[in-house]
Amino acid sequence: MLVTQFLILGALLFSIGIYGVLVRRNAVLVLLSIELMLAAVNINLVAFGAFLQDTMLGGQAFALFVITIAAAEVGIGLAIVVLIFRNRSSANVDELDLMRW
Amino acid sequence: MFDYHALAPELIIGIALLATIVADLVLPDRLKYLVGVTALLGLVAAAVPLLTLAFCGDISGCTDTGTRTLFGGSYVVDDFALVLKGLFIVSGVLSLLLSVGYLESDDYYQGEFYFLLLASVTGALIMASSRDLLTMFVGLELVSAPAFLLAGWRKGDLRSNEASLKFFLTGVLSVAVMLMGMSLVYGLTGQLTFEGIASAASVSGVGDSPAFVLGVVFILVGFAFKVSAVPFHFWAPDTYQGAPTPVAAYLSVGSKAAGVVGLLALCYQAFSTVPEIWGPLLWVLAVASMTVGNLIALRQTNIVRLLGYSSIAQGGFILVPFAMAASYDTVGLSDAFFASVTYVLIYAFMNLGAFAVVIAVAAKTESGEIEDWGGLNRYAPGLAALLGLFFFSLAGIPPLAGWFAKFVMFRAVIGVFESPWAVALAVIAAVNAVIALVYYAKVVKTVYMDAVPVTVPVDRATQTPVPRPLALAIGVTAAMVVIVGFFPQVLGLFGEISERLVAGP
Amino acid sequence: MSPTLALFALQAHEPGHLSDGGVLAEFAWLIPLVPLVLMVAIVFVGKRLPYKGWELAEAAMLFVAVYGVTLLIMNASGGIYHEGSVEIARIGAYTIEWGWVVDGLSIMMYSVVGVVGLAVFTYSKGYMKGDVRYTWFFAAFTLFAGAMLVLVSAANMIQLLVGWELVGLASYLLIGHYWEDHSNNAAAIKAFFTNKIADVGLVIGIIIIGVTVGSFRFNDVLTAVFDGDSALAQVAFWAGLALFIGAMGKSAQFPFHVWLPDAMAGPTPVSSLMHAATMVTAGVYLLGRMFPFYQSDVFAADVKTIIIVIGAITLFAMGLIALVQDDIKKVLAYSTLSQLGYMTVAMGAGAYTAGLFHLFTHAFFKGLLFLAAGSVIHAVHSNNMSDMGGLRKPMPWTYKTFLVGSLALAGIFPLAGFWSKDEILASISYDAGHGGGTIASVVLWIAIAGAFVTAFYMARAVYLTFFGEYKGHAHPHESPKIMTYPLIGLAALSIVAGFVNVPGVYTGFTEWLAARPFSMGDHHAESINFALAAIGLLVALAGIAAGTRLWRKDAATQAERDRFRIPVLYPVLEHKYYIDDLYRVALVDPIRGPVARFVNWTNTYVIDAVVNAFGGLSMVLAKGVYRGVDQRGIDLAINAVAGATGEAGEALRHTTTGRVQQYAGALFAGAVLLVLGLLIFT
Amino acid sequence: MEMFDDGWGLSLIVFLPLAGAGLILLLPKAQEGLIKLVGLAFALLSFAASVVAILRFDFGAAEQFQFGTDLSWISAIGSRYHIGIDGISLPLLVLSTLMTVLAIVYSLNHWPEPHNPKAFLVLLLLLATGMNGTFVALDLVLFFIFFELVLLPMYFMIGIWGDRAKIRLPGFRREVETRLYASIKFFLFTLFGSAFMLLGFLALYFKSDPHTFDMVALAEAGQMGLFDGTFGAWVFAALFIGFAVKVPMWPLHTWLPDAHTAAPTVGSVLLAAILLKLGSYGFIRISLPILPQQAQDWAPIIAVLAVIAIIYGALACLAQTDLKRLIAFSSVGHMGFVMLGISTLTDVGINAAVIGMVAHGIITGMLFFLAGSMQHRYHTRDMARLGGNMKTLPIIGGLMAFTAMASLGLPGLAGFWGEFMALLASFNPLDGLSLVVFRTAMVVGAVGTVLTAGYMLWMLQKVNLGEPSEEWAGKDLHDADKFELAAWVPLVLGIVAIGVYPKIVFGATNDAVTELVRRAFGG
Amino acid sequence: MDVGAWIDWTLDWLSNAQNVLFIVVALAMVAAAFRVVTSPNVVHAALMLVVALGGSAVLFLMLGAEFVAWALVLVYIGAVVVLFLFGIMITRAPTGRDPVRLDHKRRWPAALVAFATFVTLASVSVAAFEDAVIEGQVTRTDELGELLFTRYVIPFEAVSFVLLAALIGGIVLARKDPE
Repeated sequence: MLVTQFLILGALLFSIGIYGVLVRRNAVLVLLSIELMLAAVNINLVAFGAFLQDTMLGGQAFALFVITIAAAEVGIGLAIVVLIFRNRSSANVDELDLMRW
Repeated sequence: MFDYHALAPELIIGIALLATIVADLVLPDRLKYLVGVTALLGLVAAAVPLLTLAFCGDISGCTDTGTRTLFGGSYVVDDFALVLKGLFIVSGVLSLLLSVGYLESDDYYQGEFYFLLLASVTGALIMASSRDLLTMFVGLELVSAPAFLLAGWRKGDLRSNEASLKFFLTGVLSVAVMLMGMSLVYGLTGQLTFEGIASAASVSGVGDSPAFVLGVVFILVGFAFKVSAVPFHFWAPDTYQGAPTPVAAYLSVGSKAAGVVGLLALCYQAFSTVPEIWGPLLWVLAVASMTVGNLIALRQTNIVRLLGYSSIAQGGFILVPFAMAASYDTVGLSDAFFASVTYVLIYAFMNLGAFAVVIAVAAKTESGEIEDWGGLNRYAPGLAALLGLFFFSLAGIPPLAGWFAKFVMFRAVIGVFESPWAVALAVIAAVNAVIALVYYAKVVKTVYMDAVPVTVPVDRATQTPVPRPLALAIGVTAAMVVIVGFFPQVLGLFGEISERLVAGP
Repeated sequence: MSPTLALFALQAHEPGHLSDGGVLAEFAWLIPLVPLVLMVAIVFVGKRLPYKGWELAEAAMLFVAVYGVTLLIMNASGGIYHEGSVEIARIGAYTIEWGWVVDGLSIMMYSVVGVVGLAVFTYSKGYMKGDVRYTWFFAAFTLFAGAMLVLVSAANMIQLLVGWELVGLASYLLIGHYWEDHSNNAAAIKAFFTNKIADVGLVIGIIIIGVTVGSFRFNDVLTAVFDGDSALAQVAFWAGLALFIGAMGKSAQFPFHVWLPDAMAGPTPVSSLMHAATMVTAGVYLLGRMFPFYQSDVFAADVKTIIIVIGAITLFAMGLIALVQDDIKKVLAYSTLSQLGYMTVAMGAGAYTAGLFHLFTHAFFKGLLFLAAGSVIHAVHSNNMSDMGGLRKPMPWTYKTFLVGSLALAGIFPLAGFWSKDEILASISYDAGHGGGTIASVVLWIAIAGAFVTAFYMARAVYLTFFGEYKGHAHPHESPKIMTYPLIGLAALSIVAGFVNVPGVYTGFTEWLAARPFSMGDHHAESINFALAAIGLLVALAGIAAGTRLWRKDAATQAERDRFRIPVLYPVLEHKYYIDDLYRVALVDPIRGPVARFVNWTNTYVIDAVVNAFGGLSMVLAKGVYRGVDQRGIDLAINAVAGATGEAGEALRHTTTGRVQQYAGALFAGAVLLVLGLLIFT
Repeated sequence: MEMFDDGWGLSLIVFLPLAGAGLILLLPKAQEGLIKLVGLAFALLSFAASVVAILRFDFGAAEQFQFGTDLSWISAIGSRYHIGIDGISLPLLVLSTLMTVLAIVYSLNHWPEPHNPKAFLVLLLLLATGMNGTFVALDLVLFFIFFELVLLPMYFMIGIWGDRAKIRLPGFRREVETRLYASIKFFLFTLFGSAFMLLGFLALYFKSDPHTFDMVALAEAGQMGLFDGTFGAWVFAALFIGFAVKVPMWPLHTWLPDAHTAAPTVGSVLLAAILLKLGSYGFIRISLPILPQQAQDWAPIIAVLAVIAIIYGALACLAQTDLKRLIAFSSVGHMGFVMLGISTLTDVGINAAVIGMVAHGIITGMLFFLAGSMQHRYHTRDMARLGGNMKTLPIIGGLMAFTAMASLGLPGLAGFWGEFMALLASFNPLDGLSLVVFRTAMVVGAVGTVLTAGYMLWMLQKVNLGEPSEEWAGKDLHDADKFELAAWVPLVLGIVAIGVYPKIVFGATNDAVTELVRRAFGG
Repeated sequence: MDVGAWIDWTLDWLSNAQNVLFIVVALAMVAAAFRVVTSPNVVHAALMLVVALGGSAVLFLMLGAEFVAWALVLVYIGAVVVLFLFGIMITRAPTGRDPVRLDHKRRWPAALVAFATFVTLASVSVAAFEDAVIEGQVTRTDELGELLFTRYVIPFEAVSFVLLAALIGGIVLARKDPE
């Protein structure tokens, strides 16, 4: 197995995530896309960890933390989304432009 | 067996965190303010070990002087860390003082608020000491995550919700980008600790490989977001405006400072061997931030939003000393480092002061629109004067502390006056300093030289008292602004600290 | 002694042969100081004094007169030369001093200013009675005299400049004495401003000379002249010219003369003092002070040509204008211009003594004429001769004294004017033979013609004022004694003053003036040039005769008596047939007619126009600069920059669209672009 | 007294006003009498100290810095509290302390609206500290601080107590109150300049070895030729902007007329009397000694700009209808003479500049006092309405005439020496400078004196002379009161004294200037 | 390299069983990811995310990161996705096909940014590790656990705070206030 193949896969997922973040209107879907990006990062990390034979297991540890944090983010994100939905009965991020300029 | 002395501040605050939750649960409503007191005490208590660590040499029975390295160099408690931890604790305390009156003015969830604030401060403390990518990342998250929530604390207010979501999304995305960068850097160097990265990067084929460049840039983008540098600044004005003002104050100081700490540690340690990568990068960011921030601030009508843009511009000034790193010698580097640290410290005090006054005034005028503040000095001369004090200090007018920040910043740049890029940067910064004056002065002008608008309930305003904690915060910051302005030497001790750190690994 | 000076046998002879004047000379600094101090006193305490400050002014002039005359007498018995100075500053290599010089030249001026001043001040007590600003008038008047004395006593050029400008200031104050009327202010400003323009010349001249010589003291400068200082020689022409321009301003030489007629706006005593002793003589005095500088060929000798020409033009043209004036003071004013022309011509002709001698005599009779005219005006409440006539009966003393003055001015033997004018003519003719060349000889004839004109218009003035019927409205009466006594005194002086310098008989005046550490190297005739004297006298008489023929008609009813009043002309007038025709056809009509009018016209519409145009132009320019450049140009640019900055902010702030996803897009795009940028540029 | 010589004296002169300001801040606003008393007292103390300085000053060694001290201040950036005065700074320092006292005396019964003496005095004293400090500072950073310290008080003075009339800005459609426009304009211009000045200072610091902000050390280094070449050119340019804005030199002058017109009387007085001098003093004290080579390269440019300013200022004056604005533009012209003197780089020229600064300070300060008092009575500055002032207010009118005469450079009064000597100096400037440029400058400058006379006389005619317009008939316009006279008499005496006996100033400056020129230009 | 060499190289690469597995999983993941960002149905999108993450879990196993793989499965499929589904229900996000409201009109700028990012990332990665090979090895979980509590204890504690903060804060924000 080559490192590159994982990296390319990671890059692909990352970019797809970016696309999702940019085009999706529904906040929940935006969150989903973000998860994709984080997943891509994890693939990179683990692949590198394996490639480097890191005795400190830096890659894996890092990936674990990313997973945990990601979970926390989802919790926070959804909480905010719910709050907003309650206040304006819509979870579309592009309608949030009370403040600009 | 850990070095508990070195970890004491973090531990104490950790305990304080839990204490606040418990207190919040047990205390009846009328005693809720004790929660704030608990949090305050926790922060103050955390400052004690800082002192014992800093002046260990002078204390009997304290043996472990000097730098303390933990966990294989991934966590370090040195003077630099101590100074900035001190800064974070102080800004935490001040933000807390700002919050108290604000929270009691309406039924917010006080206990949780303090808890989150403390959590965020803890994250900052960790960042100050962390010397590897992983710890830095987690610390950053611990700073941000509570802040996301605090921004939305005014639940009923659509703007607050909006602020929260915008802050959250951009924040998470920037972290994702940063992580991607970290993964690449890790992959290329095989190291997470800064020392390791630095030495590995000096090997040719690694430090100069495009992948490494991309890694560095992506990481720095993550922090550039925290210091709200253009073009990663968009969240800042919206969030400041929408979030509860004390939170905005904390964001513009505490979490921005955290971002700067990250940048400092990364640039001057992890990437100390490749300044030619981040130097130009930050040159661009600094110029863009100063210029865009100032120009947009010119046209703001809402005071908090104006402060938002101003803090973007100030962030630009903070980044300026990094920009010429590639051409510095060791002395120059330490000067630059010193400049950034000094700027952050002074900025913290004057910006918090400004926000404090803004909160107090907004409570009187019941408006955040600048034009509604006309003739403030008629019915609140003291606040008007302090407003002038802080705003002109932000503008860098001697003899207020701001001048010294600007001065060391210019000093760091001119240090390499041979380079046209340095001169250009200096000139741009100078012009920006002048432009900035326009909008700072505009506010002061309104407050002192305009008539009182009819909409403002003057008589009511005169009665509204300034909450004691707020007054205390204002007093402290004002004192600092004046003292530092006349005797900047009080910040001088960071000089040798920076030398040591730059000479470091 | 350098060979370059061989041509003019200038001798820098030791001051040794001159006595140092003793204590009086040492304290000569009191002469300018006393009037100035008393002037301050008048300003502050004058109003509380019994005579409202007049007595202080009078005291000042008395002091100066006595001091000056005493010095004059001492000087007459063996020359005096003394120079003292106090350092008031050192600037780099230069020393600035306050100095006083006591030598023939300055002593002569001291006494003239003192004596004429005394007369005028005394007279003013009566003339100014009941004036709105009586005390202030005497303060300014004293300042006027004091400033002139500062100028005269100056031992260095800077002090001279000080006095020079102070005189200008005082004239401004006095001419504009009745400042409620803006036309008077205009006149005052015109005087000050015209002088100020000329002073640019003076200042530049002083700077050039001072810097080249390294000192501002007249003695050092003249010493440099006698040592043939080559550096000074190089700049001499321009320096000399510049100084002369300054002199033209004060001495009202063509074309700077325009301010003087307007200066009549001031009270008559002011005109009297100004024309006789103080202001207008300053220019001639300066030329005298710097005389050797203009004499030596290697220095500013070339300027002399310019001087003599300017003098000649002024002399003749201004005299003609006097013919067509109705305002009696204007007549006198133009006559002063013409007489100043004589002095200037003399200086240009290298006649140091002659020029200053005329200044000396002229001071008395011109002072007298103005005071007398003032007495008339005082009586008839009008300046215009068309409102006068037949006044010799009600105002006998005024009439007599005025007549004396007129004759003296016309140069009738043996009055003062005769001697001084004759000496000028003599020296011009000498100059014509010695380097002056054709120009000098032409000027000689102009001067003679000028003598005719002088007599002509004075005769006219006398007839129109004192003969014929009274055409005015007020009831004329003789002026009070306080006014007539000064007239008499000056009249006496106008008669005798000429005898102090009669070539071949008694030339005291020449020696007085010679009492300087340097010989002036001017030529003195051993005896009177009878031919010239005769011509001069005849021309003058002709002028009077012509005047009589023409203006006696205005006094037709008294035709008989007129014939007897002018016995000298009687036989001539008998042969009216051809003489009248001759006059009318050959001289008068043309002179009264087109020529005079033309000159007058040019004066009003060309030279004045130029001056006014200068003023107007600068105003236009001013508006242009201010509105155009300052407000629309620079300020607009500044504000434009400000505006543009604001607009940039306005444009930029719209990048913050409020759409979080666009923020995110910026985030990613920014990150990627930064990477690419770095990869490409490094 | 030993202490006095060891830096305490100067520190007192500089910081007594500051202490006064602090004390006043503590007093309750109601206690107006007390507040005024304290303010006056501290200003007087500071003045007294400066008088002591005169008495103890060793004029024999005027070229040396006296009463100096050199203490550690901000070692982190290598800046020290280094102060001292020589013959050049002494007259300016005394002028500054004196004007402060007079300004306060005058204010005692002329409080511009809004009243609030407390704030006004605090600002005034703060301003005094800044002005005094600038003249004693021998460390670039210290100089910079004091130089900037004057901005805030003046900004507030103009902005709060300034003229509320509306003006339409060139290039803008909307109208704005004069005071608002003028105050920010003043602030921005000066800050812009000093920002670049600071860059210049820093460049000098880093070029010098060992790094230092000390003016004396830098001057020595500069005279060694350390700062020659393009580096020096850039630095000089930076400093030039900083100082030229303050002077102000054409075409950076446009803030001046607005600021003067808008400022309250005392503000205009101090602005004209002292603040403008900070710029020209900076040239003499910093630019010339430290960058002699560049000074010689730049001298012709400065001379040309100076001459333009002279003519330009005069012409602009002739176009004014507003009395204060006219006086303001006259400052442009007069400072032009000062800069002309400096540009010659000769001892004569710089002496001329210093005495010109002092004279302009006294005279123009006086003019603004008078203009202010007239506005105080007539409530207008429109010269078209002010005719016949001599009749309505004889004393003020008389003083106005007197001061105008002094201002147009009448010999025997203070204004003369600066102009005359500047022209003299520009007739033979430092060897190597273009004679053509400078002699032309001399002639044009001389013509400028004529124009100066022109507009001053014109101003007098419009304001003082003629019959007063009937609109003042009924009003009782009381003539100068005792406070005004108390503030003015010293100035009048000064005008005469310096005019008659210029050694009062030259005696102090000459040796210092000669030494400075000798060191910098070997001249 | 010319086409022939390219084909040879590919075949050679595919001859490795792990690589075959990888390509399969990778393709599945990419496809799923595409659906996540394009599916007009929110619930489908969420489920597709499960697929994608599951794929990455498989890759982790291939790379010998057992613990991480299972942690991923537990945390995500066990918790996060459920959370998402709750979120979707609460916010009543449209479950039917309704592309208009789910996506922006302007997709192309987004696509451009995404593509640019991909190209940059991929190219620099390839340039950095041309054909560096991974010798996959199985890590023993106890090592990882020990490291977590020694070397990485600080971040570990910090993360606990993050979670706590998220928990408390989330509750405060999301709960309905008693009016």
